[in-house]
Amino acid sequence: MNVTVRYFASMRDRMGCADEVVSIGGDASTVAAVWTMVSEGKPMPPSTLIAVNMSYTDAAAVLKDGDELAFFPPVTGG
Amino acid sequence: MNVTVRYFASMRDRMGCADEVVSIGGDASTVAAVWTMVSEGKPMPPSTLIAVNMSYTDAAAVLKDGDELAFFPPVTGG
Amino acid sequence: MKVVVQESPFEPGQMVADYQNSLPRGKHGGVVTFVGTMRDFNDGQDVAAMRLDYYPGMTEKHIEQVCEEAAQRWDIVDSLVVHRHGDIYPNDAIVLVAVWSAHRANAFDACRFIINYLKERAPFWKCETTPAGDKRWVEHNSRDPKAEVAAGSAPAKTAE
Amino acid sequence: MKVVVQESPFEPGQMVADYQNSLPRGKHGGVVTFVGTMRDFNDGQDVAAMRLDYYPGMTEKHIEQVCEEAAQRWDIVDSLVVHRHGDIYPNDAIVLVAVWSAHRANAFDACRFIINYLKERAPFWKCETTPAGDKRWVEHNSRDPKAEVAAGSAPAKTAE
Repeated sequence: MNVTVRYFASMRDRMGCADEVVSIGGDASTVAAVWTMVSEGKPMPPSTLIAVNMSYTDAAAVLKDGDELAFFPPVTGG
Repeated sequence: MNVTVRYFASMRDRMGCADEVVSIGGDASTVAAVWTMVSEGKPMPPSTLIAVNMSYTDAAAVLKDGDELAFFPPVTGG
Repeated sequence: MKVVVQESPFEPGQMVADYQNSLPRGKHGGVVTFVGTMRDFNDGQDVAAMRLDYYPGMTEKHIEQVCEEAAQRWDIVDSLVVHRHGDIYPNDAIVLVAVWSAHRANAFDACRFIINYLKERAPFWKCETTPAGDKRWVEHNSRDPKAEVAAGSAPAKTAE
Repeated sequence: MKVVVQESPFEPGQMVADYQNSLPRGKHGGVVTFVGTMRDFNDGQDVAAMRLDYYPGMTEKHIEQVCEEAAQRWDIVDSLVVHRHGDIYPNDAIVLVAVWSAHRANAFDACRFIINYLKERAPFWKCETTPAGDKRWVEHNSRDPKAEVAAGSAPAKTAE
């Protein structure tokens, strides 16, 4: 299955790209497993926020084919 | 001594004038005494507000020559 | 700090923008404003027009006192109050309260304090005209349930 | 209810007046607004300019959710949020929150709720540029000490 992964703000600087498509064997994967793939095993920075299909979730969330996953630092709008 | 008495809003309608100068024998008088004079002994309407020289006060306040006394109903600005 | 009581209609956004242009630039983080607008109904009855009487001198003095008290209680940059008197029609702005501060919590608290105490203390009286032409004095303002009751600072009530 | 995220500068008073003209006339008693303005300093350092990134789609969705939640909690007539993205300079308006209601207490509460939760939930990120040209990401927003901590409604923190 394929998942689009998006990075914002300092997470984009850290990962070196704005987004990428990740191919995963099998029908399901967790956010944590995708993070391990894209980060090559580095720990997730503390207070990273996670969204799947534009809703906030956590690293245990299960992904399905076609999902849009995003990693970003605490928000600073307003 | 002379005191200027001012009336506002429904109090002005009730008293039939916007202001009047009241002459009082002696050097001091209370707000309550002036009310009795100007109202010809009628009771003061409940929740009447009183100001002397544009500061809120009460019926026991003592007046001096030249003071500006005002009687008016609860305020409804804003 | 600026307090204006005026007869002519005003555009609240323009008043805020003009006053803000007179403030040091880039120092405040935000502004909270309240604008009270004339409704076309009150206490279940239609209202066609309104006359707002005031006590020249005492009214401005009490609004200024409320603004000064707000500036003592909260860390704010500046405040502006504009209030109409005279003839007012539905949808007209009656009152504008604007408070600038570095941190928004202070501006929210101070703006709410100023409008609540202005409504309690500043001598204004509304006389409404119904569509049929009947006039009636508005007897009391609605209260903000979160307004503090500050002993000694509200207008003295003359208990009969 | 209207939520706009736009790159171009805006005049808050004009946005409020234009939106208010689209509302039923004479029905609301007042409007409370908050306008957040770019300061020329932050955390003790001078700031010359700022870039505001956002997550198109997710940002608007979360602001709309906050406005809907406010409309469920308080009896309000309508709300408007305008938020900039892109390049911003000192004294520019960054965000406008306006809430109309029949009774002012509801507009104050709802406006404060919307700006507090927008700052907690809506995906925006500020990147500041110092006068020397250095860029730095702002790491966190200041909090309103009166903001409620709503369990389950704030963004999930991924404790690592």
